[in-house]
Amino acid sequence: MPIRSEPVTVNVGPQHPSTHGVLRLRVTFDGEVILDMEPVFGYLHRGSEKLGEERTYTQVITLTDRLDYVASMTNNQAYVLAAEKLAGIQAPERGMYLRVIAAELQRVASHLVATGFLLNDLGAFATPLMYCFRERERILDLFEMLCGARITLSYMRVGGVFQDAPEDFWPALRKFMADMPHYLDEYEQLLTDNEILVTRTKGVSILNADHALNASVTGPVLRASGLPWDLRKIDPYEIYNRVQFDVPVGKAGDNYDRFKIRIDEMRQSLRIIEQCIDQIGPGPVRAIVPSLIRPPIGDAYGRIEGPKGELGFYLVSDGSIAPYRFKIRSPSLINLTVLRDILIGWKLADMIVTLGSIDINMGEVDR
Amino acid sequence: MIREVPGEELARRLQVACPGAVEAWQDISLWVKPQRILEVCRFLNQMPGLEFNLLNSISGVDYIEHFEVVYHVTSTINLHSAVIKARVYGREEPSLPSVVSLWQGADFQEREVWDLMGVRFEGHPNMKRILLWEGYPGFPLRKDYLEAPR
Amino acid sequence: MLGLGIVNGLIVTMKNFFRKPFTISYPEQRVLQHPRFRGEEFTWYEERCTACASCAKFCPLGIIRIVTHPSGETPTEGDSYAIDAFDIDIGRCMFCGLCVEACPYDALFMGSGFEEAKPSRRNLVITVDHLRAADKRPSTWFRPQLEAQGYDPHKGTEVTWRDAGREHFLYHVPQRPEQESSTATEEGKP
Amino acid sequence: MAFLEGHALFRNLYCLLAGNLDNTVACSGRGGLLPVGWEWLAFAITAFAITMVLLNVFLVVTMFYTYMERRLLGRFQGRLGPNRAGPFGLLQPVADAIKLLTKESIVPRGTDLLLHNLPPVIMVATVFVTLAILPFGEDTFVANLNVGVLFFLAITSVNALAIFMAGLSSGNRYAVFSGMRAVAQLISYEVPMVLSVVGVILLAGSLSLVEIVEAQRIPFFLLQPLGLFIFVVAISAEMNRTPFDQLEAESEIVAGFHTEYTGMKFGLFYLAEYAAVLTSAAVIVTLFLDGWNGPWLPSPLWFLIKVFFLAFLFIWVRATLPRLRIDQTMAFAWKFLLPLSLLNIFVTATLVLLLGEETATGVALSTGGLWAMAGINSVVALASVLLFARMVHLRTPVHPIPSMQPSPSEVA
Repeated sequence: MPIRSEPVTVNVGPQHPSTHGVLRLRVTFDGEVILDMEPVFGYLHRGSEKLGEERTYTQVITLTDRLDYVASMTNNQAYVLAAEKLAGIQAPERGMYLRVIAAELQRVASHLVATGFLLNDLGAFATPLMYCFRERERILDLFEMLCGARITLSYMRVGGVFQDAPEDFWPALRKFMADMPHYLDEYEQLLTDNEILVTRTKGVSILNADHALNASVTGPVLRASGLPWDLRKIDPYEIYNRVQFDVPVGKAGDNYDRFKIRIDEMRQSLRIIEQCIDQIGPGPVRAIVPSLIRPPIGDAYGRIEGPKGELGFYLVSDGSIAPYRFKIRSPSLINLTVLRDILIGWKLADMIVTLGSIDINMGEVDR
Repeated sequence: MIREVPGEELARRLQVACPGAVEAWQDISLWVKPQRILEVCRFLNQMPGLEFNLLNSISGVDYIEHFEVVYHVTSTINLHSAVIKARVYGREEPSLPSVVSLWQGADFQEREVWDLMGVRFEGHPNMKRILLWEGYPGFPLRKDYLEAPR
Repeated sequence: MLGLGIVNGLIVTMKNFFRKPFTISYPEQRVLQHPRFRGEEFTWYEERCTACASCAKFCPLGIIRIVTHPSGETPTEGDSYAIDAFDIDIGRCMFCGLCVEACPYDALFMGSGFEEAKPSRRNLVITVDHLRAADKRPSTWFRPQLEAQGYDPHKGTEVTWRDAGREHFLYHVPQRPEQESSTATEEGKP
Repeated sequence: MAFLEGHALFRNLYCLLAGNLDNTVACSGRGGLLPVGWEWLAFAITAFAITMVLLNVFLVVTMFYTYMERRLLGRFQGRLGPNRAGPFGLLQPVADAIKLLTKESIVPRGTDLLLHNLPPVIMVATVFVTLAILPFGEDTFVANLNVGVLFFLAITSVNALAIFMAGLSSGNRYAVFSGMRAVAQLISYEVPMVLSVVGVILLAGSLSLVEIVEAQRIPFFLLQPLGLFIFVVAISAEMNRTPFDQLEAESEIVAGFHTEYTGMKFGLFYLAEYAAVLTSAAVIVTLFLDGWNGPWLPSPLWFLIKVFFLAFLFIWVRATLPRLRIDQTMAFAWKFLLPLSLLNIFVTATLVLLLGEETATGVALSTGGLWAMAGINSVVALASVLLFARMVHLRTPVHPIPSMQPSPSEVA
């Protein structure tokens, strides 16, 4: 006589150690195997899009800081590019270089957080997380030199960055650039060949490229599936066409590839920063922009390759000082579209790891 | 470099495939009739030479007299992008066909537009609110939504 | 699958075991912030302030409240408005610094401290008296004239309104390298 | 020092009280403090005193160990670890204990109180009972049980029951997950654990822990490298240490079976968890690392040093490794450890037969024979582990999705 079993529904989250915030997953288990899953959002919804409609174009920058709060710099960059596209403003060259340096530093920081928390989800008792945070702290120190804050940066302005980097920023950045490759080697020594990690992640939750593209998945998750779709390369904004870098791609699109691709991207980001340091010249960092920008009536969709995927801002202007519509295309939310499809049939432990490998940020998911 | 396909070019091609679907075009934007959005999108998605296989974003904008649903689509094969817009009239039950059957990525985005803007997508398999809870009064991103109900 | 990866990992953790910890024991040891650090405790120079309320307008949250009355008989001759209230509710402040950026007379500076815990939310409102009495240790954020002096609020002394200097108007406009010499601190003094 | 050195704790105290008139215990002294006929009182007092001393010393050592683990984990992670309470944070365990004792004990609604309250007690009791048979030093033990190894194995397997009870009685689905995992994992790992000890028993010719230590002319970790490996892995699974901490996998099932336990009930789980590390390390020391033997230093000190060395290794591993998935954990036990432990028994038994010499009491090995065996066993251990690591794949294919509907036969 077969054992009679009943599926059981568990609410994983919104208070759970590894849902990366307040995500709630309504999961139906058969034993430990996932039969069905539905993400439930909204626990961190702050109405950023509505708030943005009541703020001037400069004030909105402070809102973008709080979307993906581990990657404020890239949020700023995406918004500022969209606003510049809308208003027809061209940032000066040095400003663009500074933006790229800051954004790439932020990408490294964001990927460090992603890697650390992925390993935490895998059950490594916070050790890789602490190592990753150690390096992230140094990046935050650099941000503090640049703009006086560590998390909510508000560094960029429409038409450049608000202020040039201080004198002591450059030696500190060079020192960081000299140290970081060794730390990356150390992570690789600690993690990439670890049998337990490989066993846990290889071949788990496979996402193929066609499916990923169809579900609008972008960023490292899409590239891990084997499609070299990187807006920095394909649609170079700012000065990305002047720097050399590779787009790392994965093969299988499993959790291991999604983990590995972030480490490879960190190396590429360091390469970009190095070239930027060599190329950056003197000059102004901010175009002459009135403090209250009134873009012409129209709309613009600005997008960048954020650490988590294509981060876009769709701005509609009615000619006033505030955007008429301030829409955020958040990669974290849209990447979660495939979560159900790649999880069904896997186990509870895989669910946590897959969620970690997609690397979401609830501030951006719920906005 | 991703080329932004002018609306005029798309309109010319759509004239043949889906006659009467195009309302207007300007620069890179193309306005189509909301009821025929699925047909237009299927054409854009599957027509060789266009092949818009990546749906970047779906946005809803409230222009008070009508809602505008904006589709940003990109082709990773031909490296071009387009902006498709659909004007939906009526404030009570504005609706237009869903494109989830073409792009799975429309799933959460359409739900978000419904949740915050109140534009319903017909044919969506799971048309529930996404960020707010079921039964939340009003649609916050509409321009006539001024204050959260207590 | 030979266990070598695990051994490698063990070596890495052992290497880190003998490294200096990167955390610090906070109250005894302190991280020194960069002079640009956007801290709490706004530094405000009443002598500079004209009560134009630019800061209040630029604040994204609208948490600066300014109440004024005409002070002297001859406001046209440079006499500023007198300030009745200048409240900054730092309980809601997010320290974006847009008020500092907006100030046309360099009267408002970000502070440099960060230990402003108060027993009640009501005490978190910085009033005009508090601003007058507070230490004048401004952050150099968005104040290139202070940076040019090499001022560090964590080491240096307090700065009076005369020493704080004025940011040159041309600082942010494209001709900055040519204008660099003219942004010297002496010139900035009113 | 003479109290601990060279005399059994129990005997010494008993002789002090009762004298040598009783034949059950051989005493060197003459008269005792108590009159003749009161030996039962002497026995009771002695037993009570010994138990109290042992428990309290052990508790203090465990408290120190919790401090040490947190501090060392901090250092492994580039942190400082607890350093606020007392000098160097040494009073942190005391502070934790006070905090846990003063917390409210919350019981989930609708639980069976007995089932809910019993597991912490069982967990702690099983760990403390193990102390009875451990030889802490030369001639320093509470009881020289002639089936000591069996006793230890039997007692540790009670844990599974306690954890299952805790998981089911909590009424929390994470706890149920943990309870089911506990049953699967703890019972699975018991098998290789028992089998890996067989090699030691073959060599020592006894089940008594004291006699096993005395039989170690060469430390058994040289003679039984494979057995040691299996035993360490299996026992770390038994006490839920990484990489086998499935039962309280924090990132997956929150806190596992003790999700719903608060206050001192949680404190008892916590205590049992850390005490289990120490007793397990002590058993490993006794079985494989030559027990209390060592040059220069007094024997209990040697024992303590070895135990803490092993504890350090456990902490090191915990600081480094991620966790396996539950099915991989099970596969590791059945596919990897079980064949290896059977191989170990086979090789050891063969070698004992081939190299051993007939004596009056049975088969024994000469020192030369032991060294030969150590060499052969090391080679066998290395080769077999590498071979198995090549052959065994823990990765499992994607699970087929079972249908949500019960089959018609079940409905009927």
